[in-house]
Amino acid sequence: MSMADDIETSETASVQVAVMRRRPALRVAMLTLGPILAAFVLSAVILMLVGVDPLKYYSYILQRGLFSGLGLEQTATRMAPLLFLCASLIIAFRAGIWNLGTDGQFLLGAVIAAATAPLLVGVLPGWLVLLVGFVLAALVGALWSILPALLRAYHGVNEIITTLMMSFLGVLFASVLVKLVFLDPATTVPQTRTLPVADRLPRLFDTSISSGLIWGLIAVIAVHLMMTRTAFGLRLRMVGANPHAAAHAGLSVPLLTMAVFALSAGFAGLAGASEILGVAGNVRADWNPAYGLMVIPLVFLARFHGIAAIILVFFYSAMLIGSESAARRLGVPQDFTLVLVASLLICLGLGEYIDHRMRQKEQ
Amino acid sequence: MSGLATQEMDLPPDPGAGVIGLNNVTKHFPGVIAVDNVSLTIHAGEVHVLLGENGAGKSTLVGMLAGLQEPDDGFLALAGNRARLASPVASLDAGISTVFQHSMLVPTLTVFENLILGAPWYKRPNRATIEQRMGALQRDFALSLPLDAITGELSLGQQQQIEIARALLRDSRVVILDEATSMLTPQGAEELGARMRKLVQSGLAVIFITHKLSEAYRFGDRISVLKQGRLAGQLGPERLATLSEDQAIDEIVQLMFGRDSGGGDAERRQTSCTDEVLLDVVGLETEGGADVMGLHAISLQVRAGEILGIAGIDGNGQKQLAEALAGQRPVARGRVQLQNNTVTSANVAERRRMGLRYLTDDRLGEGSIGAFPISDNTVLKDVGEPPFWLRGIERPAQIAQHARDLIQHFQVRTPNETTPIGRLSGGNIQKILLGRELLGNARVVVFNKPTYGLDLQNIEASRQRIGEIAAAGKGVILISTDLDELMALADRIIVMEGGRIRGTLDNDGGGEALRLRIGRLMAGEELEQKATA
Amino acid sequence: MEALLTEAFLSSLLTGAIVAAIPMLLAGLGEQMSEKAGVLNIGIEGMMLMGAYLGFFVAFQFDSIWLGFLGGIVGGMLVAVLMAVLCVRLGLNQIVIGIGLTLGVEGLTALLHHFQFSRTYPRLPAPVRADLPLLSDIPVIGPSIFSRHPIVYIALLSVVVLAYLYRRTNLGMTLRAAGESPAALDVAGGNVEGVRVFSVLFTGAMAGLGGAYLANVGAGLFIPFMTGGAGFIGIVLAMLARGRPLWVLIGALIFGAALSLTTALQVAGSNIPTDVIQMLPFAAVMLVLMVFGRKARLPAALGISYERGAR
Amino acid sequence: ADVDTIAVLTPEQGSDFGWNQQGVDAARAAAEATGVEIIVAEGLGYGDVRAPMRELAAEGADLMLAHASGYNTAGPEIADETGVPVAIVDSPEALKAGLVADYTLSGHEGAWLAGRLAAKMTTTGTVGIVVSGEPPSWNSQSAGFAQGVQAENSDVKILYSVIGPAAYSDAAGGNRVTTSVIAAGADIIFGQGNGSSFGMIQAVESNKATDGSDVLFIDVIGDKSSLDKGHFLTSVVWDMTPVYTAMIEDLKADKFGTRSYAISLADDSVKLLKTPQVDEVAWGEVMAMRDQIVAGDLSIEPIFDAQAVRDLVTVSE
Ligand SMILES: Nc1ncnc2c1ncn2[C@@H]1O[C@H](COP(=O)(O)OP(=O)(O)OP(=O)(O)O)[C@@H](O)[C@H]1O
Ligand SMILES: Nc1ncnc2c1ncn2[C@@H]1O[C@H](COP(=O)(O)OP(=O)(O)OP(=O)(O)O)[C@@H](O)[C@H]1O
Ligand SMILES: [Mg+2]
Ligand SMILES: [Mg+2]
Repeated sequence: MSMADDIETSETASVQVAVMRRRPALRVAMLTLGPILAAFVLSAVILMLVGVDPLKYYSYILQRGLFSGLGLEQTATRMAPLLFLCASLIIAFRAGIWNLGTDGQFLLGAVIAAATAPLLVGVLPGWLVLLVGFVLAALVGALWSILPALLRAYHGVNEIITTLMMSFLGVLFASVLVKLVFLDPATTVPQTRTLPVADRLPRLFDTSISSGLIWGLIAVIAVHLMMTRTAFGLRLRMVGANPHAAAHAGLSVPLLTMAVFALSAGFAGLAGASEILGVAGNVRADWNPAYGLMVIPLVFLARFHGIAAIILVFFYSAMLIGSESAARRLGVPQDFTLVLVASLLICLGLGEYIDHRMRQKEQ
Repeated sequence: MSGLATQEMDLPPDPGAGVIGLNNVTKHFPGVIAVDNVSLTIHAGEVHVLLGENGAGKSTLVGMLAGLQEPDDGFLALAGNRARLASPVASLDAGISTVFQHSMLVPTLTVFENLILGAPWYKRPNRATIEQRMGALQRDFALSLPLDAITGELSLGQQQQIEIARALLRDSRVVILDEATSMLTPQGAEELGARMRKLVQSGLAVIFITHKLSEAYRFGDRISVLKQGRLAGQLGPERLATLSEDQAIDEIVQLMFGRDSGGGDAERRQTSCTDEVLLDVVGLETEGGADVMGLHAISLQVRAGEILGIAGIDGNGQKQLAEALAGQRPVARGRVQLQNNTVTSANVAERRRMGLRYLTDDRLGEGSIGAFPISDNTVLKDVGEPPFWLRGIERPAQIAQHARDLIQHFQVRTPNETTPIGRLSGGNIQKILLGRELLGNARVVVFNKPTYGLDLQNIEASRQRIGEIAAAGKGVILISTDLDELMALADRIIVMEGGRIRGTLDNDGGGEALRLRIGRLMAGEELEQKATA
Repeated sequence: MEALLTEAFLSSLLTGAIVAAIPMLLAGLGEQMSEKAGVLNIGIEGMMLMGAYLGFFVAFQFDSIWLGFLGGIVGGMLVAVLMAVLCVRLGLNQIVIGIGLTLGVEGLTALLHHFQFSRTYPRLPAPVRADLPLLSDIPVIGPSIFSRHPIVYIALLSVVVLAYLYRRTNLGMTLRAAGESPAALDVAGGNVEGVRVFSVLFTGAMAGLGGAYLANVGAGLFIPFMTGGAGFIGIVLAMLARGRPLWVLIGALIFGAALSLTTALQVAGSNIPTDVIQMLPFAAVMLVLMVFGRKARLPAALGISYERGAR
Repeated sequence: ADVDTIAVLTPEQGSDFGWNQQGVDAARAAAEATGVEIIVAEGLGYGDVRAPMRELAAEGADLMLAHASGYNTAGPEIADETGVPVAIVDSPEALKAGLVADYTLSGHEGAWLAGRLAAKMTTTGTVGIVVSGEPPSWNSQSAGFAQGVQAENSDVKILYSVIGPAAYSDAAGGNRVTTSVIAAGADIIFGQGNGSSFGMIQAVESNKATDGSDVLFIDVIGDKSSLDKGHFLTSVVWDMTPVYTAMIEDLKADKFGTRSYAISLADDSVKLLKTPQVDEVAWGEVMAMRDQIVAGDLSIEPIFDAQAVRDLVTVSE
C-alpha cells in the first residue's frame, strides 16, 4: 500500500494551511474555534447523558489543570514524554512511515533506562548517568524497530502491521525483562531498581516540574527544523512523498527508510527514558501508560507541525491532569478525556471539510 | 450487432441538433479558465477531432462529457434537449462512452470482469451474453480478447481494445477517445483509425483527441481546434474534403498557434558528432521478470556531440536500458564506461555527479513529487548541494530564485514557483524536468520520450534544445517511439526488440527506405537474417 | 512436559483455540471486506468494543442474548457510520480517524459502563450450546469444536459465504475494483463511494458481532477495554490473508491456537515463564510476516480516499 | 498527631467486588470507626499517581492509603516531599517512622483452607488455579491453595494458568483460559483476577466438568455471592478495616511507620465464605483446621515468588 499518498494529501493539507493564513483572520478563527467549540459541546452532551453537569466539569478541569500552581506544574511535567513522542511521530509521519509501534519502543526504552541508571549512580557523575540512560533508551527503541524497518525497506512489507505487532511484543518483552532480568532483588513486587529522587532529572527552579520538559521542547523544535529546513529532512520527506522519485533522484530509499525508523523509534525510546529518569524512577512489571497511540491524533491535528504539536500537548496534558482530579471529585472516569480528544478530531475534520467545500464554492 | 442496429434507430430525428451539443460551456479552475464559452455540436456518423495545445481545455471538455466535471456556465444538450451529466453514470446512461488517455481498467481483474465493470452489484454476471456479443464485435471490428486473462498482463494495445470493446458493449451513441494513439505503434494507430471509421459508419459519433495533425486529417470528418480554452475554429467535412493533407495541416497550425508551422516535417538536424567516445557500454545485461523486460548483450557507444537514437515499440527494454545507464536498475553483467571511468557499480548520485543525466518518461511517477512546490522539484536531484544548501541547511531564497529563472527560461506556465508541481499540465512538468537535467555539468544525457504528450510548439522547442545539447559537445541518447523524431534528430538509430539490439543504422536521411528497415527491425527481424534472405 | 499430547492437553488446546479464534475471525473477515474496497479500517477495534458494549447492554435490558447480538451489530455499525462519513465521504485520513474513533469508543464505553454497571456488575446467564448431532460425540474434537455456541457456526459459515461472494458475484468484483482502481470503477459507472460505505458498514457489523460474542458468550458481561487489541489482530489477519476468507479463518485459528497454547502449556506443567509463552502469538505473526510478508500484496488504492477528477 | 482526614487511592473503581472495593469499603469503615473524614480517590489507574497524591496532600489529607502495589514507589517519595504519611502495600522494608507504613496482605492461610476444601470436594481429581497476573499477594494465595490441596490429598492434580498480557480486565481471556483448564479436567477453579474473574465465572457456569458434573468456583478478596448462580464454592474474603483502623490509631499515637500491618484468620480479616454448594461435613473439617491455625498449632509459610508457585503446582510424574 502506498501510504505515501496519504502523506501527500497531508502535504497538500499543510499547503492549505498556508493558504488559510492569507485568508481573513475572522474566518480562520471561525474554522478553528468553531470545531473546538463543537467538540466541547458534543462531549458536554455525553456528560449530560450520564448525569454530570458539563460546565462544572469543564471549569473544574481548567482550574485544576491550568489555573492552579500545582496543576500547572503537574501539567508541565506530564508533557515531557508526550513531547518526545511527538518528535518521534513528526519524523515518521512527515517521512511517510506509519510508526504505530511507539508504545513498545517507549516501554523498552524506559526499561533499559531504569535497568542501568540506578546501577550507575555513584559510579559515574550524575549528569553522565542520565546521559547514558537516555542514549541507551534511544538505542534500544531504535533496535526494536529494526525488523519492521528492514521488512519495509527491503521487502516493502507494510509497516502498520509490523510495528503494531512489535509493539504488542515489546510491551510483553518489557514485562519479561522486568520480571526475569532487571528485577530489583530488594522488593517482592516485580519492578526494576529505583533511581533515587535526587539522581533524577533536576527539577526546574523551585517547582516539581521535571526538566524533561525542556528536553522534550528542544526535541520537538529540533525535529521540526530538521524536517523542514535541512537537506536531510527534505530527503526523508521525498522518500515519504514519492519513493520512486527519491530513487530516481539518486537517494537510497532503503537506507533513508531505515534512518526514519531508527530516528522515530529512538525518540520513542527517549520518551520512555524521560518518564523514568524524570519522574517515575523505576519500571514496574505490566506498566504501560499507552501514550503512543494517544499522541497520534494530536500530532495529526497539529498537521505534523512542531509548534502546533507543543501547544496541543500542553492542552492535552492539562486535560489529563484536570481529569484525574475530576475523576475523584465529580466521579467521571478519566477515560472521558478520550471522548473529548475523539470529538475534537471528528469536529476539526468536519470543519476542514466544510472549509474545503466553501472554498470550492467560491471558485 | 443487433444492439448497434437498433441504436441507429434511436438516433434523434433532427440531425442538426447533433447527438451532443455544448452550449456556451465554461469551466473555471483556480487561476485558469480551462474552457471558455465553447459551443460545439457532435454529430452522429462523424469522427470529430479535437485539437489544441497543452492545456487548451480538451481534457476538461472530455471530463464534462464523461460526467467527471460539470460546467460552471452554459449547458450540455443531448439530442437537442438540455441535460445534466452530473456523474459518470449519467454520462454512460446518456450513451457516452469514454476511453481516457490513462488506462481506466482494473489491472487485477480479468478482461471479462473489466468488460462488465459497473454492472449493478446484485446482478449475476451473464457470461454467455457477453461471449456472444464479443463474437459479434470480433466480426465487425476485429476485436478479439482473451476473456479470462488478467488485464494487467496484457499489452497496452490490447488494454485499449478492452476499453473500446467495453464502449461498444454498452450500446453507446458517442465514443470519446482521448489521446488514444499516443501509446500505439503506427500500425496500431492505423487499425484504430479503421475502427473509428466502422463505428461512425454504424451510426455512432466519435470524439477523437490527438496531438498528431496528420492523424487528425486522415481519421477525422470534422476538426475543432481549441486555444486557451476557447474554440479557435472548426473545419467541417465539406471544407476538409477540399483540402489536401498539407493544406489542412497548415490551416490547423494557423488556428492552433496563430502562425505558420515553418514547413511540415521537421528538418533533419546538422550533425555535430565527433570522435571522442563519452559513453561506452559493453555486453550489458539485466534481470528480467514477469512484468519487466530483461536486457541482453547491449553494447553501444555515444560520442561527444552525437545523438544516438533508440527506436522500438514501447516496452521492448528501452526504459530498462535508460534505467541501467542511470544506475537505477541493477546490472547483471557487462560494463558501463563514462569518459574512461567505469561506472558499472556506481549509484545514481555518483553517475550524476560524473555528468550522466537521465530524463525519465514517467513525469509524475518518478520525475517529480506532485505535492511539493515547483521550487523544490527543480532541485530534487541536487538536495544538499551548494548553492541551495549550506552545510545541510536549506537556503529558500536561492532555491526560489533558481526556480523562477527556470520557469522564465523554459516558459513554464504556472502562477508561481510555490505551486505544487502536480497541478501543472504534463507539458509544463516536462519543461521543468528538462531544465533540471540540463543544470550544471552534464556530459551525457539520456532522454526517454522527451516530447511524449507535448503539443507541437513545445515539441519543436524541446527538439531544438536537444539539438543544442549535442551541438555543445555533449552526448545524447534519445529514446523515442516516434520515428519522425528520431529521423529528425539522431545521427545513428539503434532498434531494440525483446530487450536486445536488433540493429544499428546510420541516419543517412534515407527517408521511406530507412523508415521501412527500422519498422522491420522493430518487429523483431534481425539485420543479418534480412541480408541472407 | 511428558504430559504434552495427552487428551487433556489436546482438548484444552483445541477448545481454547476455537474460543479465542472466533472474535478475531469475525473481525478479520469484516476488515477484509473494507480492505478489499480500499479502506484501511483501523477503527475496527472501536467497532468491536462498541459492539461488545451495546451487545451486552441490549442482551441485558431485553434479557435475550440473540437481541444482544443484534445490538452488537448495530453498535459496530454506529461507529462504522462515523468512519464511513469521515473517511469515505469526506476523505479524511483513515489511520488517524480510525485510531481516533477507537480511542473515543474506549472512553465512551468506559464512561457508560462506569455509570451503568460498575456498581452492580450484572451478568448474563450462561449461553446455550448447540451440539451438532453425531459430530459432537467424537472424542476430543467433538466437545472442542462441535459443541459450541451457534455464533461459532455462523462465523464459520460466513467464511464460505464470503468466499463465494468475492469470487462469483458482481459485488465481489465491484469491491475489488474499488480497492484496486476506484477511478476505473467510477468511470465504468460503478459507485465507489457506495461500495466503500457498504464495506465499512459490513466491517462494523462483523466487528460488532465479534465484540458482542466477546461480551455475551465470552464473558457474560461488559468490561471496559475488554477487546484488548482483538480488532488490531483482525487487521493483521486481513492483511496476511491476501483477500481470501479461508486464510482469515486459518490465521485466526493459528493465532487462537497460539493463544491457547499459552494456557495448554501451562496446564501441561511447562516450566517456561508465563510471560515468555505469552509472547508466542505475536512472535508467530512476526515470523509469518518475515517469511510471507513480501507476498502480502495489498490493494493498490488501500488507505487512499477517492475524489472524482482529482489527481 | 492530629488526624482529621484520610484519603484512599485505588487504581480501579471501588465497586469491583474485589481488591479495590475492599480497600475503599474498609477505609470508609475505618474512618467511621475512628471518627475522621475520608476522601476516596478511585480509578486512578496503574500509571503515575504522583499528581493526585500531591493534590490530596495539598487538600489536607493527614494519611494517604496508596492501595495498589504500583503505588509503592511514588508513595514514599510523595510522603518525603509533602510530609504527609503514606501507607503502601507489598513493601515490608519501606517503613519510615512518621511517614511510611506497609501493609503487605496475604490471604495464604485462607487460601490454604480453600485448597483443603477443594481437594475434599473434587470429583475429577483435578483442580485449577487461574490468575490474571502474578503479583506477590496473589502468588501467596495460589501457593497457599496448592499446598492446601496437596496436604489434603496429594493425588489431586493442580493445573495452573496465567491469563495473559494486561489481563486484569480481560474477561474473555479469563473465560477462554478457564474453559481450557476445565477441558483439561478441572472441576473446581480457584480464580484470582479483577475484571477477568467475571470471565472465569462465565466459563464455570457454561462448561461441564469432564465427568459431567458442575464446575465450582472459588473467589478471592471480595464477596461476589450476590452474583452467584449456583457455582460458587467459597471465597477467601479479606477485610482491611482492622488494618486501616490500626494505622489511624498509630498515627494519632505518633507510632505510624514503626510497624507493618497484616490480615489474618485470627481476627476474621481473612475468612472463608460459606455457600449452599459447600459440603457440610467438609466445611466442618475445614473450620476445625482454621481453629488449629488460629491456635498456632498449624502454620503455613507465605510464598510470594511466581516461580515457586509454579514449582508447587507442576505435575511431575
Ligand atoms: N482539476 C483542475 N484543477 C485546476 N486546473 C485545472 C484542472 N483541470 C484543468 N485545469 C486547467 O485547465 C486548463 C485546461 O486543461 P485541459 O486538461 O483541459 O487541457 P488539455 O487541452 O487537455 O491539455 P493537454 O493537451 O495537455 O491534454 C489547464 O490549463 C489547467 O490549468
Ligand atoms: N488537481 C489539479 N489541480 C490543479 N490543476 C490540475 C489538476 N489536475 C489537472 N490540472 C490541470 O489540468 C491541466 C491538464 O492536465 P493534464 O495532466 O490532463 O494534462 P494533459 O492533458 O495530460 O497535458 P499534456 O498533453 O501536456 O500531457 C493541467 O494544465 C493542470 O494544470
Ligand atoms: Mg488533456
Ligand atoms: Mg493530455
